[in-house]
Amino acid sequence: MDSIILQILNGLDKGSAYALIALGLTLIFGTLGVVNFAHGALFMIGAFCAVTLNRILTLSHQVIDNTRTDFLGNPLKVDIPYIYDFFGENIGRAIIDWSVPLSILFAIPIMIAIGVIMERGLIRHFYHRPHADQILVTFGLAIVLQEVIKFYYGANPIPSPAPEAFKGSFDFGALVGFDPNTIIYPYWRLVYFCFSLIVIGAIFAFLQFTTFGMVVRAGMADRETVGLLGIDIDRRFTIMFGIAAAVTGLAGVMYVPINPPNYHMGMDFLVLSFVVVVVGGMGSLSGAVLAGFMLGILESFASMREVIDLLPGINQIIIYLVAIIILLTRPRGLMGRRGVMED
Amino acid sequence: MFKLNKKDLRTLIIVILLALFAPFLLNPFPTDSALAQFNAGYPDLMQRFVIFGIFAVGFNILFGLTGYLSFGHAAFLGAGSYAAIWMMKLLTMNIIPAIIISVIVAGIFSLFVGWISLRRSGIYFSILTLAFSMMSYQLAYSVLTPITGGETGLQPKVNDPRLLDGALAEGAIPKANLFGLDMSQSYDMSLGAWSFTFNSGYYIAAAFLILSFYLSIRIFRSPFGMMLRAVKSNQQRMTYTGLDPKPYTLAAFVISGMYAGLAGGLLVAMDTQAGAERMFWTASGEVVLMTILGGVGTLIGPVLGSGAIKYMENIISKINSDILHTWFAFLPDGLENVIVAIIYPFIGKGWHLTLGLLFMIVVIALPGGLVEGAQRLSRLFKKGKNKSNENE
Amino acid sequence: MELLEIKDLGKRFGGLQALSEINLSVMKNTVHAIIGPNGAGKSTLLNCIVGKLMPSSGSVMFDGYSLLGRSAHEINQLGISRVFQTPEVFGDLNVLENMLIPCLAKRDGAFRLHALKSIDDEKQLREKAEDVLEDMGLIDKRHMKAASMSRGDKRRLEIAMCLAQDPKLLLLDEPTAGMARADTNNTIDLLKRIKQERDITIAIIEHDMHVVFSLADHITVLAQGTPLVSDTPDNIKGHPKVKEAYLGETQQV
Amino acid sequence: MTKSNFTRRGVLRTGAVAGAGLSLPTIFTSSASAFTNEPQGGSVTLGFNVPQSGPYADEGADELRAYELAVEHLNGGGDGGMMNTFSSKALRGNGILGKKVEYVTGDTQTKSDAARASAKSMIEKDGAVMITGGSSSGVAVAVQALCQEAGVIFMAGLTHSNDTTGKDKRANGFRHFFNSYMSGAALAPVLANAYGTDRNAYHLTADYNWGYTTEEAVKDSTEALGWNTVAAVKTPLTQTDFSSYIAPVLQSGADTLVLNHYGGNMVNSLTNAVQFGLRDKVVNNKDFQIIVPLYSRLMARGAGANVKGIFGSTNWHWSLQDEGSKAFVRSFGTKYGFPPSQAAHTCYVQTLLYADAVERAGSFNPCAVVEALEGYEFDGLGNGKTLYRAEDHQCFKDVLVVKGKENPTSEFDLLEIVEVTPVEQVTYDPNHPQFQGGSLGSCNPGA
Repeated sequence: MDSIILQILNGLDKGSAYALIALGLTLIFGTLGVVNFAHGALFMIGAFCAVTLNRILTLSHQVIDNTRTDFLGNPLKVDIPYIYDFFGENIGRAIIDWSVPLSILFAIPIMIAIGVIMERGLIRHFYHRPHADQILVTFGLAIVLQEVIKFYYGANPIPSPAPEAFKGSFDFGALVGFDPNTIIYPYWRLVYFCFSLIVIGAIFAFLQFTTFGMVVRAGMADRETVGLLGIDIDRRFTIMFGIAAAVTGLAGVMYVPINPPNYHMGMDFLVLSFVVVVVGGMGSLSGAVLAGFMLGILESFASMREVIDLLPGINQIIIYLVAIIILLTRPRGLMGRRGVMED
Repeated sequence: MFKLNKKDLRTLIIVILLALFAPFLLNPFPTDSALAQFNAGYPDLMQRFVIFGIFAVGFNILFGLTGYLSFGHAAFLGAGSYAAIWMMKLLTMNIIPAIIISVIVAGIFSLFVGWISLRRSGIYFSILTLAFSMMSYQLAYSVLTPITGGETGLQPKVNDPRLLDGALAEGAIPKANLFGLDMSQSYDMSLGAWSFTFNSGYYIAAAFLILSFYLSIRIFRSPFGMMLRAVKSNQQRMTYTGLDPKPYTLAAFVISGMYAGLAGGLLVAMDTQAGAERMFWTASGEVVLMTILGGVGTLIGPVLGSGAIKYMENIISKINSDILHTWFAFLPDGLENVIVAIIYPFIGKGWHLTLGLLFMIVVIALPGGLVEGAQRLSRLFKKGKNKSNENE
Repeated sequence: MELLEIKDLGKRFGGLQALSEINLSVMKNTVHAIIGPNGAGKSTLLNCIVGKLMPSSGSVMFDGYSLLGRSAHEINQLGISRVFQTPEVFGDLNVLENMLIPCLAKRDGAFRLHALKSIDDEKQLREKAEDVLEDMGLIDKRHMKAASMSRGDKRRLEIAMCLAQDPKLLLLDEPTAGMARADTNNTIDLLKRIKQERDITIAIIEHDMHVVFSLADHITVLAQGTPLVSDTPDNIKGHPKVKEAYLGETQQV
Repeated sequence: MTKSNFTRRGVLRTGAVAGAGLSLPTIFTSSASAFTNEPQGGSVTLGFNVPQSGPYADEGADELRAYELAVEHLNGGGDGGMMNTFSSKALRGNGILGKKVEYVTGDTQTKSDAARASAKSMIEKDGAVMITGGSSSGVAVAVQALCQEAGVIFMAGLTHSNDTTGKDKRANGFRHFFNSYMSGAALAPVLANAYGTDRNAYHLTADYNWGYTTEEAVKDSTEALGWNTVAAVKTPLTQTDFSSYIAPVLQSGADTLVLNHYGGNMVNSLTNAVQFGLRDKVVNNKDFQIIVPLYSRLMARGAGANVKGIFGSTNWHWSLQDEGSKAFVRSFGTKYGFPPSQAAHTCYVQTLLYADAVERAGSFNPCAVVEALEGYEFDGLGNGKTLYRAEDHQCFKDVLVVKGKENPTSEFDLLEIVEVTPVEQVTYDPNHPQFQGGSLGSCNPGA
């Protein structure tokens, strides 16, 4: 029992990352119909927004400490961030400590800008081109973005811890009456889970209750008619692309304390995000979110020792196996619309 | 001739000539010159050009004709490779049984995957094939290690049983051969400052490419090929014309799977090693990119596309900063460093960046891929010629 | 003699009874029209015949075979060719290739792995295809890509493709929908000619009474999923029930 | 065509190195070379095959730096580095056998196929007489088999799996790096000392060959000292989030977590384990502990502060105070501005060892080199007295047990040495069960 609750919690947490990424992808791919292989790269760039802000905050000047030596035996040069000079060491330290949450503010404008530039400069010209061309151009873009990040930040993962206040874990089991230490849950993962719920809720509300959202939804269903009504649907799609990029980027920003980011993390998530979107059903936002959480939970269950002992290797293939079963039993995924990307 | 029309015959002859004279064409620079770095006429790369050419030509039969985008064809290449290497371990180092079995195994595997995946179309089909290939990769890398060698893959070893081959002489190593002709056997020819290599393995692989290419032309021009194009164009009309699209698509899937298996078997024949990475989704993605880069649905496009990508991977990645400095050594120091600093991110370890830019440029500037580019060039050329004729 | 015989056919979608108690016979070498107001179930009926939908009850017999449970391509192979409301052709292929496909389907059946034959060697089929194109006045366009043809030409091509199969029954689903009057008249003339020149039975679903009364030998009126009346055109004209069914619709009867 | 002569040769004559012979329109005959890529003219080409793209690109870059440094030293440039402290004095800074050392580089992408393609191009196109490098066992085993077939020497870079010198060993291949067995043997006593002999260990193991051999090695040696293994769970190589593997650890009653992970897997699993607060827990009245059998300082950097206090083993560390290590750190640090990694160290040493073996053998012939390296004992290369064992071409030397440093002074200062495990303790029989099933075969000179 407790181990099942434990894996559901883990699954929800994993699923919230999947759901957020898939939500962004489904806005672009499921509804605009663009096969965007650069989507993983957007997630990665979001994560590196956090890294970049941290780098900016820790810009330093060097002070020579004669009491200590470096590895060559020379006096040690100690880095003092400029921010200490501005705000004093304590406040400076606190700001750096909170750099990941602060990155949200930093990342939103950047990600929207990247999304808008991408759509205006590139994707726009590919709406009516074959999917093959979309794949090639976005894959090329993904590689370029990835290599640029690698050029500046290297290939290794970069540690980006959560603020001190959110480090460690709490004993969820003890709170609800299980033995201590049976169900533990890290604070930051809880933050991530709540954060993703807020973002998902905000996107749904935005599309559901604003005129903008209504027009966009109508445009997704029938672009030409909406165009005939004299509404500039292209401009709205551009904004939509920006929002999708921002959602994906934020998923990346908040992910860095969970796992240190590296330049190829986007590719690691790319296939998975496509699987989630398709399993959820093309063109369905709620399908993407549902599939994200479902795959996260199933993946967690498959990694239980008892399950692996029973079916060796199941943890390697669970996601794909589930995808196959769902697509064979439900032709358009969990909640897919008819006719989207079926030709 | 060969039951081909004039235009196709010309294409085939071009491919044959390219394949025959590849050792010359790919080594255009004198061995000692700085540009020798760009020579690609060494056996391994020439073999890879033709093998991945076969892979892409086969993939194009499915993707180019029926429009079904498989993201899992690397699994068939991998399955073919494993089958071939096991033949070499158990039966003989002769490549013929290995290649035959690799085609058969890949055919059976693709029949299974296709039979299931073709229940869906469009993106759903793509994801199903992707899922199968990723499952193959994940399992081959981990729990199937006793069969696949897992991380380290499989290589022939001295103490493998090899029922048909006699015991190896003391100190000999098992080498892939065709009735005694060693795949790594090469003839070198020096002509002045140039040198050219003729490798037996390459020519055998090239023979398979020519055969595969010829078959692909025949399929393109056959009633069957027309049916496949009908599948892409309008399945509804097809059904109400009394045709069942599914066996056609499945047949195309299996044929392209067998091409992939042949490529996998040849990879092992030329370089006796099979590993799970061959089945990773990026490997499936690579053949998709090769086909699109060259030109989807064209005969020769996939061959060009695979050549371009493999060239990048093997030649551009080997240029290091040292080599750059030697190239630009004639410039004043400051300028040399600036130029090297500008070019450096694009070569050597930055070869991926160049590849990504190439993809973007090709697709933006040449919507039909490299073939489209070539056609435009030739049109431009023809136009120019016509004009000059008029002027006379 | 009946070519197509539908007995007690019913079709239910969940709680909705779309068709019920349909009894209908199409006689050989006649033109049988099925008319009815919107939502009368004409398309559902058609789809039940061609194998796209599985009827919930009843039977459909064609030329001695039951059509129930057969897939669309099998039904076509039995001799029923269908023309769609919006012309369905192979857009990426040229006109001649569009014609060769039904010829091949007629000769080779639903599937044949003729991967190593050259299409250029199919001289007989090509002749046949060109004959039909000639007949339909499309021969000059045989190298044109089907997608780039006008709607009227696409319709002609689609009919030509069906005729190339020498079907026993040609099913037409609103063949003049969305056409200008001149095109409609052309199509009527074309169909008339086909009827005269060929040994063929035609079933036509139509909205346009002008078309129906120019062509049909027999008319079935469908309303609310069930046949209202089935009779010759002269008897249908002025039939009170028909008028009632069409009440409110400004149809030229 | 008619004028040119064809010569039949097993493997290619080579291109990139300029030789006097090349300028003449003559054709080499097979008698001109007794073995693959016999160096012609005044230079010899080595092939440095390292990951330049993919997750291990930074490790590859460090390896490449070490190779460039080694080439510089061999050619008499720089301060000579470990050539001055090396027990053998055969190298004189005039290249190898008087031939100037040149090199070519390639990208393994940490994929066996790509690594072999790259190595083949070095052998076939550039005429490399020795291939070295790599950052994973899969690549090492694949390239080693290739070199055996082609008839060149392979000096393995970073490869830790037992298989490289176990069931997949080859006569033309040599490994200086330590292996899983040695990690287990070195770690176990230190762990028993620090954490007691009554521990319940929970293994998370990367689900591929290296993971298997490491798990087996650590399990065997810790169980021999009284530890109990509660469970061993395999994790997919492609896993990025280990939460669902780590969360159940506490439930199992284990008080120690062993992470048989490397690279990105290790960074993420360790980060996750610390995130779950495992290290703050007390189980069975013992502080919960985490162990990482194979440490890589470069990758450990990605885990940041999470490595503090965590035990592991490593092949070499820049803080070693023997003369060899000091000399190497000095020349590397002066040239590049930061200390070398263990990958850089093993690659540098391998290059020197190869060059030295050629000098001592007086020939580049792989068989002569194999003979010179087999059973060769040396010192002064940073790991104390070392033996290249003839039976399996594995180096036997001291192994370092290290611990994540509590108060690092710089981003390189992550590990501190806890113990230098003497070579006797990590030596095993060539027929040890963990290494069975392979055979060296005999050296292949190619041609």
